[in-house]
Amino acid sequence: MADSVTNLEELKRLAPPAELGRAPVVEGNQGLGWLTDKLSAFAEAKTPLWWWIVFLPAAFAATVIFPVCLFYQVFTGVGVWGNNHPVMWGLDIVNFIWWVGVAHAGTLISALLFLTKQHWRTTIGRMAEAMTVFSVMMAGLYPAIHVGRAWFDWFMFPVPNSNGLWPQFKSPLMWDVFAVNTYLVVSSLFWFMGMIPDFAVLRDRSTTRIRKTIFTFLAMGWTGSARQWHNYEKAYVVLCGLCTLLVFTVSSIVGLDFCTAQIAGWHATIFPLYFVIGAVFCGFGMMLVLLIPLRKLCNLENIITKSHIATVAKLALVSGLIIDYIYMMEFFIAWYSGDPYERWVFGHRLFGHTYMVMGWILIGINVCVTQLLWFKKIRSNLWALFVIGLLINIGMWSERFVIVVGSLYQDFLPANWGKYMPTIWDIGLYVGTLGAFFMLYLLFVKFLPVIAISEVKGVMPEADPHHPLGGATKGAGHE
Amino acid sequence: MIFPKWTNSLPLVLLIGAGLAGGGVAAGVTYYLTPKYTRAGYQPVQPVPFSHKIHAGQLGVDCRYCHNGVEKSWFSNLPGASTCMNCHNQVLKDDPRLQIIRDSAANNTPVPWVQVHIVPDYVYFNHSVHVTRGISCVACHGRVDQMDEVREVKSMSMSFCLDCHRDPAANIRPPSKVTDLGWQWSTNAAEAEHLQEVNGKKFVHDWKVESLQSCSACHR
Amino acid sequence: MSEKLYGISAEFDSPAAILRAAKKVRDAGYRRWDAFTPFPVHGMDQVMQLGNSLVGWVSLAMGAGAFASVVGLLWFTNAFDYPLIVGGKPMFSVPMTFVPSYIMLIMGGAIGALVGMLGLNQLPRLHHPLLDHKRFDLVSRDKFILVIGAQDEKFCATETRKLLEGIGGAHVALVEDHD
Amino acid sequence: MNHSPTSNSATGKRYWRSLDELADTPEFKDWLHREFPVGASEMVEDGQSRRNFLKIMSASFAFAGIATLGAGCRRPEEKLEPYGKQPENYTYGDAQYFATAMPTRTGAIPLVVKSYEGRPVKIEGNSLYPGSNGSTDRYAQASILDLYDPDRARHFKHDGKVVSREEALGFLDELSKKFAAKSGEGLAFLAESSTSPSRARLQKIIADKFPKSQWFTYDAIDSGIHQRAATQAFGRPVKPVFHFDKAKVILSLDCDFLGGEDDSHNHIRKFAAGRKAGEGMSRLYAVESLFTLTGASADHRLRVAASLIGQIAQAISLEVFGLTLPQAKSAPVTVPAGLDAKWISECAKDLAANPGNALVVTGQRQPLEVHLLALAINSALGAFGNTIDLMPSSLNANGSVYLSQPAEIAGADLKNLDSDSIDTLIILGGNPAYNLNWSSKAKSVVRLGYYEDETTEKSKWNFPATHYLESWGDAITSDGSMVPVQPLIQPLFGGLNELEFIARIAGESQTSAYEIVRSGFGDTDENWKKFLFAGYVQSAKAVPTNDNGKAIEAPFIKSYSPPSANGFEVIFYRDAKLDDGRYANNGWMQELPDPITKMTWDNAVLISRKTARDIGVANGDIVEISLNGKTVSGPIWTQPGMADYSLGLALGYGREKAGRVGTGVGFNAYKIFFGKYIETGATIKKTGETYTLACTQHHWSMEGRPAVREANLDEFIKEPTFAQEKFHGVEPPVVQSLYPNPLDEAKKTALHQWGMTVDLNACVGCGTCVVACQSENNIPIVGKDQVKRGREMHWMRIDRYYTSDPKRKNNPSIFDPRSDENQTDEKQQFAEWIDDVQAVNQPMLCQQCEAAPCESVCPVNATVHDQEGLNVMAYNRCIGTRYCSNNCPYKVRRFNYLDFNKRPLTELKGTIYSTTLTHKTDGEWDLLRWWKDPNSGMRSEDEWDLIKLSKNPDVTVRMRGVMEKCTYCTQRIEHAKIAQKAKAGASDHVRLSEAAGTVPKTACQQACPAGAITFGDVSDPDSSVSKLKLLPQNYSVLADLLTKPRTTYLARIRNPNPHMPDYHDPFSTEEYENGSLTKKGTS
Repeated sequence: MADSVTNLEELKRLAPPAELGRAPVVEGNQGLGWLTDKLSAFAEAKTPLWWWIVFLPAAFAATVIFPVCLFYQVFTGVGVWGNNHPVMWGLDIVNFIWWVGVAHAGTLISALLFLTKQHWRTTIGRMAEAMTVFSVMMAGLYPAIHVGRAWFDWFMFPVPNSNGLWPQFKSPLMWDVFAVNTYLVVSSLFWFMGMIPDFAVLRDRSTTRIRKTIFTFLAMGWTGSARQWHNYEKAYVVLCGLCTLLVFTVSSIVGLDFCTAQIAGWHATIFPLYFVIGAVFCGFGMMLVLLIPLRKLCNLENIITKSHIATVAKLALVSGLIIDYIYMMEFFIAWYSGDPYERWVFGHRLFGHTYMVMGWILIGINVCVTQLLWFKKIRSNLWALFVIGLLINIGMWSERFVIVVGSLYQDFLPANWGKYMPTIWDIGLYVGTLGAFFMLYLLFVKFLPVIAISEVKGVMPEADPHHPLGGATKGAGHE
Repeated sequence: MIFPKWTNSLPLVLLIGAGLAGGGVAAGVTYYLTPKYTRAGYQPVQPVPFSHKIHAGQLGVDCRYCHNGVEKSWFSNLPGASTCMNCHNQVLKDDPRLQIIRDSAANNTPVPWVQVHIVPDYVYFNHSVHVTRGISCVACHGRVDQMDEVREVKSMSMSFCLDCHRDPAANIRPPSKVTDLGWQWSTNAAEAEHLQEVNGKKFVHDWKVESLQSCSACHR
Repeated sequence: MSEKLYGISAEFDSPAAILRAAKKVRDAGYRRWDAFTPFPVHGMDQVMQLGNSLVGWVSLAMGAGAFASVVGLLWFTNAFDYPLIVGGKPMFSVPMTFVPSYIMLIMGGAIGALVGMLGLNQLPRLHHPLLDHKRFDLVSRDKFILVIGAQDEKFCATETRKLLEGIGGAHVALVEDHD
Repeated sequence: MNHSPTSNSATGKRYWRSLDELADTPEFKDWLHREFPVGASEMVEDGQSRRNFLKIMSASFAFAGIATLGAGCRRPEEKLEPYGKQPENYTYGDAQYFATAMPTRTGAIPLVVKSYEGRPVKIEGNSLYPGSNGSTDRYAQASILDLYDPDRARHFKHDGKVVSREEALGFLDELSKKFAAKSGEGLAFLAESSTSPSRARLQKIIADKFPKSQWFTYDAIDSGIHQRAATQAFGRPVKPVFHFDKAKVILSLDCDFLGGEDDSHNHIRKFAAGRKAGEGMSRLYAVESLFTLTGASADHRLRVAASLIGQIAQAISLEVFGLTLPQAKSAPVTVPAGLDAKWISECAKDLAANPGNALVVTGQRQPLEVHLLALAINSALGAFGNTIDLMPSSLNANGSVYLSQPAEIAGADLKNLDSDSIDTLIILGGNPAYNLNWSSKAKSVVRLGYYEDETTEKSKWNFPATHYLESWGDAITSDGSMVPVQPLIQPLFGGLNELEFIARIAGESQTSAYEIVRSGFGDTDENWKKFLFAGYVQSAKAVPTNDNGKAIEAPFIKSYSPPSANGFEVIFYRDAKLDDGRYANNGWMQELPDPITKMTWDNAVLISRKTARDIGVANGDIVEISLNGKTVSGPIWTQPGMADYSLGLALGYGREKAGRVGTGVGFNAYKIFFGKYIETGATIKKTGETYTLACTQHHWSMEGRPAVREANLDEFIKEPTFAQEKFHGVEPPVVQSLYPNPLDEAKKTALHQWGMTVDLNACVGCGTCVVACQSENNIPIVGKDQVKRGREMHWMRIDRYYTSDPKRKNNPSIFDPRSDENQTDEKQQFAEWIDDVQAVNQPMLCQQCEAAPCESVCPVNATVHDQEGLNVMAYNRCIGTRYCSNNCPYKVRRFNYLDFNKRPLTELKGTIYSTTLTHKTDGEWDLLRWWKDPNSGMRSEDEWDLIKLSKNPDVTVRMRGVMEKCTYCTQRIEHAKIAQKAKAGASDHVRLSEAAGTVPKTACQQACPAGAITFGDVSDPDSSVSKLKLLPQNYSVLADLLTKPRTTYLARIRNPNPHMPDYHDPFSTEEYENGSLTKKGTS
């Protein structure tokens, strides 16, 4: 009987010549067992120093700065922020959109690329989904606490009450409530479902009783039987489909908040698309920022290969180009419409003296820096990509600032015009959410399977029954 | 083995439990987090055991004899002790229970009645317009003429107000009968209901009674 | 504690191997058997004649349900129970309804998919006889195990064992079901 | 106005008595013992009143859930405490209205005051008063807040120690006896001018009883000069009354008759009446140095230093008289350098061409000689009897009104103030220690004052004075009829009435103010009651005594050298908000944006762009001004349209001891004020420090947008519909909405449809409406820091734009960075175009759009439309997403960023926001206080109680975190509807009709002196608002956004003289046409 081959030379011999297939998903593959060890290594290994170095400050921001800023605002009033009249929305909403944006790449990568059968996604999908879940949490927080009377948020849910009153569903904010909640629920259960088989892996590998108990519980009795896989795969496909829809829906709805409003600079049909792409672009930026260090620190270089990173960079470039096109269109339409208010607002985004800095940061990064990604040299230079990733996040943040504040501070009647300057409490809250995000993310990296173990295995040649490595006898095709 | 066999039934149990809990929370929110003015049954102890049952019910004193501002003001005033003394300087003139009233009338110290029916400050209810347009006291206060100690019988919640504002015809009656709490269109229940419907519609139409449901009707 | 026989397990080294074995087991006329693998083995569901999974339908049903109920909710709250004049817009209209109901369709569908998957797999099930099986841990690593259930009417400790050994199963062993 | 029958029978007096009765209760003694406000505590304690006290949204509902879970069903027990003796014919909860009057320096404003349970809540003008349109001025509207000012003087004090009322009154009696003995030797009085006949009589009595006593009169702001000039010119005590409504051509010589002058609300009323758009509207020439409201309303404005205006008057007089003027021969009359002689001659020609219809008015800050010259011109123009009436300034029966001592010639007398001969100085009101540089050598100073202020410290005895709403009195209006001042409430702090105070010193047997006024009035009780009920007596009205054509000897005015960088001119002017400083502790006034500068909580050194450039300063730079050896420092504010090298200093700021609101606001210009309002030869020095000023409007230019639409009269006559035709922003005709507006369905059954028009041609921008709105709607003040952050709460604001000749604007393309002078709020002060500007005013309040953008974005139905077309706002439903305000194109929604109503006064100026988490009040942790009483504020009890008293119970007091806005005074509408329905009973007469006078007035409409605001039922074709909306110049702002506003505007018509050198289209129109943005219409 043809015993399965496990030694490296044999693999090399049997592996399809490079020109026939893509670059291998995993470099230096040494078989399923080796793969399993490698992928679950970090979750089982002793916590390294660097983890603490990053975790502690993040945890501080999340558990001290964040609650302080939050409670001070809730018990004192929105007045502690920089918001004013006419700029009724400031950093609160800017950060909301920004976080929603960060979330998007995650879903896109794990869902859309799955449907398009991109094997390489299996290695980074899990990390991307985690990013999604945590940043949606942060995003969902803002609408809840930016209101004047946060304790009345429940007015926004259709709870039967003795007032006989209901929410007003014509308001895009109501749509937001639905959208953000849906996004949170769906993305987290998608994330969780993906992890079930891997929980089983960790369960079976676990040596201590406590780990075994926890992972047995989390794996929910997953045995990997053919029947389970059968339903599992189906469910997974469905979820991917729905998540892909989400990618395009959630940010569109956030976009509707603005384009259904009457303010010049908001009132544009392009916004839903604008926000979706902007979100994705921003998300890829964050992916670069997270992946590049982690692959090194978690010793996953040959799982998350440079080519994967490069591909993320390419996607960033594509979405970036679309964004640039949308910028062009916005300015063109503003000029072409002849609407004085539109013209004024867009003119002032770049020449407005008050916020032109933000405007030029936006152009400088989202338009200019993005172009660097055309070059293979850049795409293969991790340091460059890391920096670009950071820049993209800054650029997209300033874009949200320009959209929200830049459109509000000079609207229709000049007598209303004002300025906006965030206060320490605005910034504190933002720092707090950043801290919370990274704290959660690090906990995930430490204790949960950061790579979709079974998925990766599933796309290995050893997993293919018709591949020699899968144990297929010579010339054995389908019977 | 970490988890014994019985744990396999756990999920189901949890599911049911969660369902119940969720329902409970929803109910709780619905009741508590809404302005807590659904307080039917509230019956404070009054400084003077004044009985509407005796005065309004048995003696048939008209509500407006004491609450004389009700047709002019948004507020249905309480009578000054002087009003009580109009009769009680003859009747039960030295009943100890009326001591507070006599003192009040004598040296003008107010009687600390405890208010029973309260709406929040941001609600502007106006007695005069309801009473003069044929909405009886009984619609909101119940059969006060049968109560010894006044008790809140209706919820006084916003939806309670809305019920009537959405269908004034169901409660409207001839203005002459507003203080006649027991009054019916007919002794026969079925017929009374029919007449109420017919005449209610007629009044609403003839008197141009508006069914006000917008904020401005009650909130300013 | 009562000892009950759950089935007989045989271990294989590659997806192809277990696939071949599975065919033989099927041809031998067994019904209540299953293959446990670290990842979905391509072609296994055909071999086991599992047909199309119902998960899709569950998901669809819940999605559609959510969509309909949200449309209903919007109509009831904003157009029927307490209609108010808002911004000169109609009480109830497609543009206002579509977005929330559509997003809730996604929510419903997603929950349906997960619930469906768990339900059809009778998960969560924290106690499973195989979890005690000493070599079962390897399934989630790189081994492939095929188990023929004791409830199968063709099941017979000796025959079945023979069959499994015959088709190249290693470590053929009885699986017991402890409480 | 609806006088309740009760008030008819007994008028204020009965009510006043009934409060007396209440004051006999043991509680009263208790309060007195605690030295707690009598009237106030009566109402704070009386539960029944509290029911109608203030309608406050408290956070209790917020955490209802927690509270309930925490403490079971937690419900504070509300007490209902009826009067022991039911007051006769008084219905609890009904508003009562009383006629009274607010005394001013040279007259009085007849008022009707609304009160609830004996608590005055809103002041309106007395529309029954002949000629009045029921309007008031800013000060009258705001004066009610002074009544409830927690910083009022509360105690009788001797050497700073509190003494009992009895003791203090005893002292007065001794004083009287003491000086009676030596016939007033060493006794002196220092009073502000007053028109009260009763006071005049007491003054006489004093003079008779204490012949050796001295009586000084001092007003920091001297409005008596018109009277003195006329008296001098005509040789008998007369006082001019100007009829701007009858004048066709008006020349203002530095006279801000629409703003800074006394009695401005009457001037505005008459001026507006004469400016009705169309043939025969009057024309106004303004020659001035400051940019005033009058200048803003002028058709032609000449920007010139105030000290040169005399010369201009002279030049004009030459044109008017020809060369008949004696001094014309004696000395050559020159037009000041740099001025356009044609401007002056054409202006003069225009005057001369309208004999009998021309009117020349001179500012009270101008010296007497200019006034005399102006009177001469008026006389030559035949103004007397036509556009000016001369009123005898001595009165029937009640003794003459003493002329107020003119400040500049009062110097002689006022010197004696410091003489050692004075043993005891009695100060009646006023604040000499602050606004008169005075150091008394008097052995003891006895002071009757409303506040414990700068003067208090210098006085041995201090008596708390009563507010005019607390005291009996009388006064003579500017047009010479007698009005009563009657109290609506017991003196909150048991203060002393001025009349009673004087009477006691005079040793009168009858010291009750009521009796003094009553006996002074004489006549029958019947007429007395009529008098109190109507609020005036026609019979006692003075008749004008004009002798026209009387040749008045016109003085010759020597020519001054124009001010320059080495000798600045300083102009001290009456502040539009604080007057002479008396309103310094009035939060409404401090926060009211200055009508021109839009500045709050500060005064500044107003200066022209050119001057600022020459001395190298910018807005906010602190400069030191030296004049006659004294100096004062203040921040610079570049004022468009300001004369070069003139410095405008508002008096009344920089109070050192005003109270928690007013202390330390602005700088004290009195430091360099010596009684002359125009000084020359001042020098200025940069200190290098800077200071931030808080304005409510940061951007000056309208950027060529058609918010305010103007045309010249001739063009208007040619093209009446210009406002809609000429300007884009017309509602696109064929825009078919996809869905029908449900409001149209509701219209079929609704009783009314409310709407409003604002006549920009009548509005002069005085700001009275803003204060009225604040008073009516419980709008909180937020303090300077918050205004700086753009969080002022005014529901109604007046947008003031400066427009200028587009040719003077540098490159206006927005894509051109050089254009920033047109754009940024920091740079606009350097732009050359601001030198000669026109100003336009636009009252901006909720437009009640039929397709309201704010409503559709509210997630919780907190703001919706009612069936009568009101954009209503349910505060208690609002959660504060602020989306509505973002989406409001007019930005008329205001958000409670902090708990402004519960913030302690001490925090108004700070940037600290107390949070209930840490803040303590009265030594108790706020969270705890909140738990005990959800209504509790972060303010100490006595402060909080008074603030509560001042609130209007008809309007919810909003808490933090909710949006608020104008709803056309929905509370008034509902009141009227309910009253009508209650009256209708079982009938269908439920509709309010203007004909029947049942349609309510909004607060702003009622207060507006110009009658610019018209509110009413647009579904009633006969209503005045419907008619106005049919006028051709009617337009809606931002109509192209299809918001379908219910508030529309009547375009402004200017009436310039074609012969004038500076004749041209309104700048706003030119800007619009040349505006870089509006070449294309909006799509």
